[in-house]
Amino acid sequence: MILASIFESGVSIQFYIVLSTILFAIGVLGVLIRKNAIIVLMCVEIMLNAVNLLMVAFSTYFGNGDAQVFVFFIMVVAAAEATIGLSILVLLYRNNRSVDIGLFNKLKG
Amino acid sequence: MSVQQLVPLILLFPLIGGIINGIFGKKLPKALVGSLATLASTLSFATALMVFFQLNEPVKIHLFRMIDLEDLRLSASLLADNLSLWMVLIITGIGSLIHLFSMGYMKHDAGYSKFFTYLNLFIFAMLILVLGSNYFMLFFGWEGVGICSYFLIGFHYSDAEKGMLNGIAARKAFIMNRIGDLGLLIGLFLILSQFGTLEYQELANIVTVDKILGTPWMMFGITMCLFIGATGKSAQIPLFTWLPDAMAGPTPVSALIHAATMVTAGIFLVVRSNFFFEHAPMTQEIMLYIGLATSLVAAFIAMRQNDIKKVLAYSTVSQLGLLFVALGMGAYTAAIFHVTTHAFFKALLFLGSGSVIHAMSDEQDIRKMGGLRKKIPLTHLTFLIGTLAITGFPLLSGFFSKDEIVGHAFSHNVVIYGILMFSILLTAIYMFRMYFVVFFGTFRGTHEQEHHVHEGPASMTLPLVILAILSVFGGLLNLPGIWLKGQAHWLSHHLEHNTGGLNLIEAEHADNGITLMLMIIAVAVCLGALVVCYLVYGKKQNVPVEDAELSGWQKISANKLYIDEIYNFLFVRPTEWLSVVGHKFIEIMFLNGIILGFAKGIGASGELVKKWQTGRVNWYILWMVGGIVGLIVYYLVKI
Amino acid sequence: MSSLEIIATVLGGLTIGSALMVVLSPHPVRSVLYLILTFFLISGNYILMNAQFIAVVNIIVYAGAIMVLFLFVLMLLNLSKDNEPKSSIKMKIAATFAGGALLTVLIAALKDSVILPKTEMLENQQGMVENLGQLLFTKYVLPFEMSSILFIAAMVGAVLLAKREKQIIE
Amino acid sequence: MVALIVIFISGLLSLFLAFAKKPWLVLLTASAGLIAGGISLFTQFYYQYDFIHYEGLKFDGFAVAFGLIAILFTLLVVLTGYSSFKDKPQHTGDYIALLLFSLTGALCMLSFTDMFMFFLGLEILSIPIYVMAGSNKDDVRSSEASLKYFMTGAFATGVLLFGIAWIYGGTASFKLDEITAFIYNAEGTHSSLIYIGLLMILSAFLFKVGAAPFHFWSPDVYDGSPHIVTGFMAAVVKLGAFGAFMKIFSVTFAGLHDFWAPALSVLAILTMFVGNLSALKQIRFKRLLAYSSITHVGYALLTIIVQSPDSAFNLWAYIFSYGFSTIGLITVAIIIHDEEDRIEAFRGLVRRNPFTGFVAILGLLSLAGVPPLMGFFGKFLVFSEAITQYPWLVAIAIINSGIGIFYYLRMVILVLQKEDDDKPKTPRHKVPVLQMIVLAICALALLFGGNMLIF
Amino acid sequence: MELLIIPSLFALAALVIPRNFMRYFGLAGGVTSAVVAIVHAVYYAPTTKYVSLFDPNWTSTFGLSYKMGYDGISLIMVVLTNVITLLILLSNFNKELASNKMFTAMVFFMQVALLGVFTSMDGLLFYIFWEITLIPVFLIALWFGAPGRKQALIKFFIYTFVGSLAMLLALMAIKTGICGNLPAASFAVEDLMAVQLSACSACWIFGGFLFAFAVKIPLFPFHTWQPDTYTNSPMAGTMLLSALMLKMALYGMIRWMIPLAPESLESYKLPIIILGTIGVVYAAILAIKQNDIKRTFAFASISHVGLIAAGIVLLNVDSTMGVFVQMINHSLVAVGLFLAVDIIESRTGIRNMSELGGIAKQAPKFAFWFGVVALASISVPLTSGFIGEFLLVRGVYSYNWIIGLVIGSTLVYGAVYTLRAYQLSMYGPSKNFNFPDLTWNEWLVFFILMVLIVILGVYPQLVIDFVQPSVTRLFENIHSSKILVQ
Repeated sequence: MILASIFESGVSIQFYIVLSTILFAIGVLGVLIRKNAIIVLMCVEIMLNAVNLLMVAFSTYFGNGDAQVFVFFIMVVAAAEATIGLSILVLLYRNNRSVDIGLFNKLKG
Repeated sequence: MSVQQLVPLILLFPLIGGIINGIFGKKLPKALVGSLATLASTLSFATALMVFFQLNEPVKIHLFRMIDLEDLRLSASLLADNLSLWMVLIITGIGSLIHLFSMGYMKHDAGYSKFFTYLNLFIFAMLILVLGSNYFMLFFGWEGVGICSYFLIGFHYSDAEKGMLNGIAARKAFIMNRIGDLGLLIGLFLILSQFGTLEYQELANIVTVDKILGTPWMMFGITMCLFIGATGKSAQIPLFTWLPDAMAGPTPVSALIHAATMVTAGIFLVVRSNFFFEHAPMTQEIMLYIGLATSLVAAFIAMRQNDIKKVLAYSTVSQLGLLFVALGMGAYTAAIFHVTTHAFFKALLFLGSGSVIHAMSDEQDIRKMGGLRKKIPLTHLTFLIGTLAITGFPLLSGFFSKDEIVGHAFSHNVVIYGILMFSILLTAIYMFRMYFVVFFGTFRGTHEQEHHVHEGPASMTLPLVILAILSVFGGLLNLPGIWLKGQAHWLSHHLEHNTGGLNLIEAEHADNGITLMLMIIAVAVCLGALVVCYLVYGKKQNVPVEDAELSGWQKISANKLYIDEIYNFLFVRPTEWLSVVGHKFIEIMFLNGIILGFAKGIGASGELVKKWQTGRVNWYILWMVGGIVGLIVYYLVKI
Repeated sequence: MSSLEIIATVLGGLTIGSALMVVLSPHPVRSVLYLILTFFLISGNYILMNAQFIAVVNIIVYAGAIMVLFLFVLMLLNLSKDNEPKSSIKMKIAATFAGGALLTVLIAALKDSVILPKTEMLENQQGMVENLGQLLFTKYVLPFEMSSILFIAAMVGAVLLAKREKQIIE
Repeated sequence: MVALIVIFISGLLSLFLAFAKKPWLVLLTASAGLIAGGISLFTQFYYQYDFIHYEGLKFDGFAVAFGLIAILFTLLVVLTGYSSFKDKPQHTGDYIALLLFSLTGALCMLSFTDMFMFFLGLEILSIPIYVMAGSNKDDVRSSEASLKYFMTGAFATGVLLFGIAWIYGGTASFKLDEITAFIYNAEGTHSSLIYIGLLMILSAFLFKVGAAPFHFWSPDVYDGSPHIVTGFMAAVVKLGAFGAFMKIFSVTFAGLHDFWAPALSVLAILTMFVGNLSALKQIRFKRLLAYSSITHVGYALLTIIVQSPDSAFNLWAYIFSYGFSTIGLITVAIIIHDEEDRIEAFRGLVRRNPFTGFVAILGLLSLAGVPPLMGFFGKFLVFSEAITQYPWLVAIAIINSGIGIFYYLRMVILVLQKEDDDKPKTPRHKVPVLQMIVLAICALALLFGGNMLIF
Repeated sequence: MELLIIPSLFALAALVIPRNFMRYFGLAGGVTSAVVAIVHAVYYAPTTKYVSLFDPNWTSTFGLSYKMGYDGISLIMVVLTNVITLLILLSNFNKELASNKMFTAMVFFMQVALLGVFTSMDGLLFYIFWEITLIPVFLIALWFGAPGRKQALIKFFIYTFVGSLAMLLALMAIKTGICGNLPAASFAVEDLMAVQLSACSACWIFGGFLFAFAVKIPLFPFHTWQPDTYTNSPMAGTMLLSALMLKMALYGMIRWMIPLAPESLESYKLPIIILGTIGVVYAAILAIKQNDIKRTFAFASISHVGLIAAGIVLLNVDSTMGVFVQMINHSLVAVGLFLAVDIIESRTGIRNMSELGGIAKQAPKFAFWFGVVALASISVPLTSGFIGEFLLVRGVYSYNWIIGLVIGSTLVYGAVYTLRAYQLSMYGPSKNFNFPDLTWNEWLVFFILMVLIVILGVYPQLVIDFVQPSVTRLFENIHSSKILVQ
């Protein structure tokens, strides 16, 4: 409509591949490095968004809407996961007064 | 009844006697038990006599096939020929007398029935040994007598003081015999691999008629192995130390097994295998020298022994050595002759010593005896006859039989003859020494013993008398050629013929002149020893001193040349050491250690891996990332 | 370099920076805010790629619903303080190394990947609501229905977990 | 498809029936639903009405075979768990409903034909389990298990999606048959996108089945979760994950077998060793079971590594045998009802409750692979298929069987032993009828199922 | 099929029979199955090729053919198993144990498994039964064993289990044909034999079997589980282990290992014989200074079986006959010796030889029978032990005379330790413990043993005629079905 296609104008698909890879890596880094469970969840969301970005990029590139539907489902799942995740955190917080994942190491060995 | 039927009967009687006594002996009255056993043995003897007179040619009796395989056919069969029957007669004859003697001697023993069971079984085993028609049967009997001997040596196993020692003596006897048996067994394997059969007759045919021989080395190996077997059973160097220890058994046992019969099994084996030995001159030489050495060593040791039975035991070893000298020279009939006379007088001596011991209330130390001449005259007389016979007193049986061997030795090699004579001299000295110490002088035992000294019952004296008569006249069996020309060498001729196709190849007899000369020397030696001993022990009544006070050669003699100690040091201790060390280090530490080490290693790595599971979720994710990175690296490497 | 390229590059750079800030910002609330910013920037990217529907949904669902939920929980649990326990230095190094390694190997693997040729369809209308709606309710109606199971499960689960347990009835 | 709907609806019904405060009603509904689902699945298979093909789902023989045992295991888990659900009557419906929802996810995982249903199925399978793992709300361990499972699970989801995205980028399709065709057609000249996507998906699967080094969640989660959930995870979730794993790797990515098989072999070996070695010194039962399950994952991976027409059956047989052992053991653990879930609590079981002890021994020996129990045949099928292509891999697996016997045997001895005299005697455990039935079914299956497997 | 069904029924019935009748029930079961086996043996014509017990004539998709049956080789083992089981039950008759339902059931269970091992004509079936045997014997040892048994039993179980896994691997390898020309049609023995193996893979397969069997026999370096297990097991367990379980391995060598991979027999022959020889000498030497009488006999067992194992790999009919005679003899002797040990232990509470002694005086009957068994153990002529050792030593001797000489030393060493153990416990003055003489059932066991030992010792042809045709046929099959690579 406004833009025929971004890939017609010189931006290569590689750009988005790299971009989403970097985003994914940042998400992973966040998951690894943060100890606040909520932030960790947020970093997982970043990972999912990286995937979404990639999907959409491919979708546009291939001119195929399936991937965008997939992204839609990813969002659905992400919402469900976030709900569950947050309720687990609430549960944990109720017991522990903290959501520091470093504290949850009763189970080991 | 034909020979075919009679020969198995010879075997059957003692077996049945043994079985009946073994099962019901405890419940039967003692007299019945004893008589039954004696009867079994006597019946056997009678049957053997019947066979003896009927036998014209070797008879082989097939009983049943035992092992029937592709290249191994062994059957239980018997061979009755002059040689085996002669041995049977000795065994059952002497055996019957000893049975009779035991009825009196063992009267007060708790294991009366057991004793007779063993005796009968021994007779049975011994008969299998001599009657078997092949080496396999021989081996059966060979080991069977070993077992009976084992049980009889350790007969008084529950004795408070000596029970364990008796057991150890028995074990030693058995194990030493086993070593010999192993040699024999290997010999059997060699024969099998070379000739494919173990039947005497077939082997003899192959060797003497068909002249199919193995290589000299093979023949040497075969005969050497057989000889090793013989050294075990017949107590030759190096396997002789068990025999003196075996005196731990009751005296009749010593008489029967360790003097008259079992120990001559080795001689019998060599005589039976003469066709092999004839083709193995090297073995014969070895046999000769070993016999010579044994004879000398045993005689030397006997010089300073003070246990009445030990002296006799060493004398037996010495005489057996003599026999091997004879065999080494190929004088087979001479050897059998001496075996016969030796059986007479050695059985007599042992039974006599049994009578003495019986009279002395189980005292065996000659230093604690003395002056028994008057107290037990019959025993004294018979013992004297036995002593004279063994020392080669003129015209007694030992005189002739020894003389034949000596004669062969003289014609074989003068040096050997000299050494042999020296050994005979030693024999005469220690026998007379013992005789005088026991029967002359004053009584040195306790008062109680003195009170008890008495002659045994008739069942004990009768065998003594019979054996004494045999010892005196036994020489008649094989008189040298200078007397009674027609009847001379009866036994030799008897044995040379009709021995299952394996006629004995006998060395030449010395001519009469030399025989006479040798006889004179022998008589001189015997009488000289008699006189010296009489002077030292009879007249002056010297009593042997305690072992501790001895010195020089006497000490060595009293300590049996330290051979037991040497064996202990060389074989027993290292084995025990190996056993202990092997268990501790190889078994527990090494082999078990490896297994446990494995288990421990796995356990430890388990602990290690467990540490990986830190319980921290971001570490888990880190490892997952690591896994992903690893996989992608794998991709980068692979593509 | 066309203007679109410049826009795309700038947007991409901003996205990365914002995402990095989410990770690196010590304050949880600030992380959330940066995340919302990230979502907006990503939506910008979607628009650039002519995926308007996704862009809008992204803002509504993510930035609108999910992030508010996050923020809400954050506030509810009173975690807004700058009291997040710090990771151990070992963990930080390991994490950085791991993240860096992941990025490196991914880039190494993907840098010269062969991409299928793009379609010649110039009028790219894929991202339009209409088209996606078509797809969603025809081709992908089964997954669409299945997601209801997912939501029911999530709903039940959330209630089950987060509900404060009453004293046991009778 | 009918089965899926029936099960979902029975889940919904039990959710609502829970308001009636009559737990048995819930149980009845759920069981009826499961049985009806199973029957419909089977009839569909039996009458072959066309293997009804829906957009995204396809109930072929594979799906039906795996689906049936998934339903069976769920039924057993529900039956065995009923007594503990009853303790919290207000939640009985929730628990059972969640299990049933999860089962629908598993069925999706077994029958998907495109990535949409795969992904959704995976999430439907997982999300109820995240919740169920934490369902014991008073227990910190349970919550912790839930958190760990959720965290790692969410991460793995991200990885999986990333992988799917790459695959999409490489093949421009979400449909499995199209992807398969693409890979076969363009043999040898694949873009790295496909490889990376494959590896990402592989990682996600390895996570889901619990293979090293993606296994770390599983001991903790098994350990912390309530027994029922552990049983369900071990039997049904693993089954779903393996089913999907096999569908994707043995069919879709079969063309790239040479690429991923070596990597997977190495990881399988690692998995076996890690599972076995860690299990050696455990003192808690479910943890032990978790490590043992990791090891078994290692063995089961062989079926995926080996490409043969029998692989699917072997995998099925393996999971079949494994599931019965696990459910049997979990039931025993529930009966013992030790607060801390110590292995020590098994001591002398066979003297207190002979039958329960007997089933425990059967389960343990079956896991160890002692003939003639079913576990042996499962293993035997797997190994003897694998030996034709990867003898060394089988050799290592066999070594691991040897190591494994250490801890199974330790437990068997514990079950058989007398209790310590100085400690107070544990009273005889009460065994509810339902659990007795489950135990009996497991015992029968373990004893005689093996012959059936190799029929 | 009644061979297997009858003991199975007894095993199941034992679980429900009341305690009071248990011992009579056990005895009845033992007698019944022994009689059944003997009837089978009587009706078996040695020249019969093969008697099928169970053959559905159908192979499962997986290759399990379910074939069961026997020829002379198997049948002799079956008879042995049933007779020994009867003796075990009989010797436990006067013990508290005999009225324990689990004990009785487990003994029958073990019997079934053993019969299965001996009559399986299918490799997989063989393996399955082989492994099943572990369970009852393990349970018997665990429940009724000595206090410190746990470690030893774990070692035993794991060791033998791991060993068997190697066999499983080998079986799978042959069946799937990865190392042969073709996969076998089934696990049936003739199908497996038909697979032509390459030299290298034959080597591996042989090795796999060998490891399993070597652990079970046990051959020299793999024996460390054995003394501990024997000493910690109850009498019945020890008897089952030594008299029967060990025979499975020897049987397995004859029936499975050599026929399936004869190609590599040549390369394994010498190592096995050497290991056997080392075992003979090593165990004998270790036995000499053991203080625990049971442990002494455990080592004695290792020593004896080393010779048997060496005899098996010689692969000629003569020594194989020796193997059979000696296997039977070893079973009989093991039952006798361990019964004697148990009589001593249960009456005095002591196994330490230095504390024992003087029993012969108190219990002359026992002393006599123990003596008989000890003599058979040291292979005195007229006992089966002699025939066995004669044939075996001869076989080894004709293979290599040096090894024959060394292995023959077992005659000497055997005498040393057996007589030592016998004398230390029996001889000497009575110690201060009360030692009642044999009960009737113990007496009966010894009596039966002696009868069998003497019959075999005097007329071994009984066994030889029974087994030889089958062995000859087996060897012919080996030679005809395989191209022996020298």
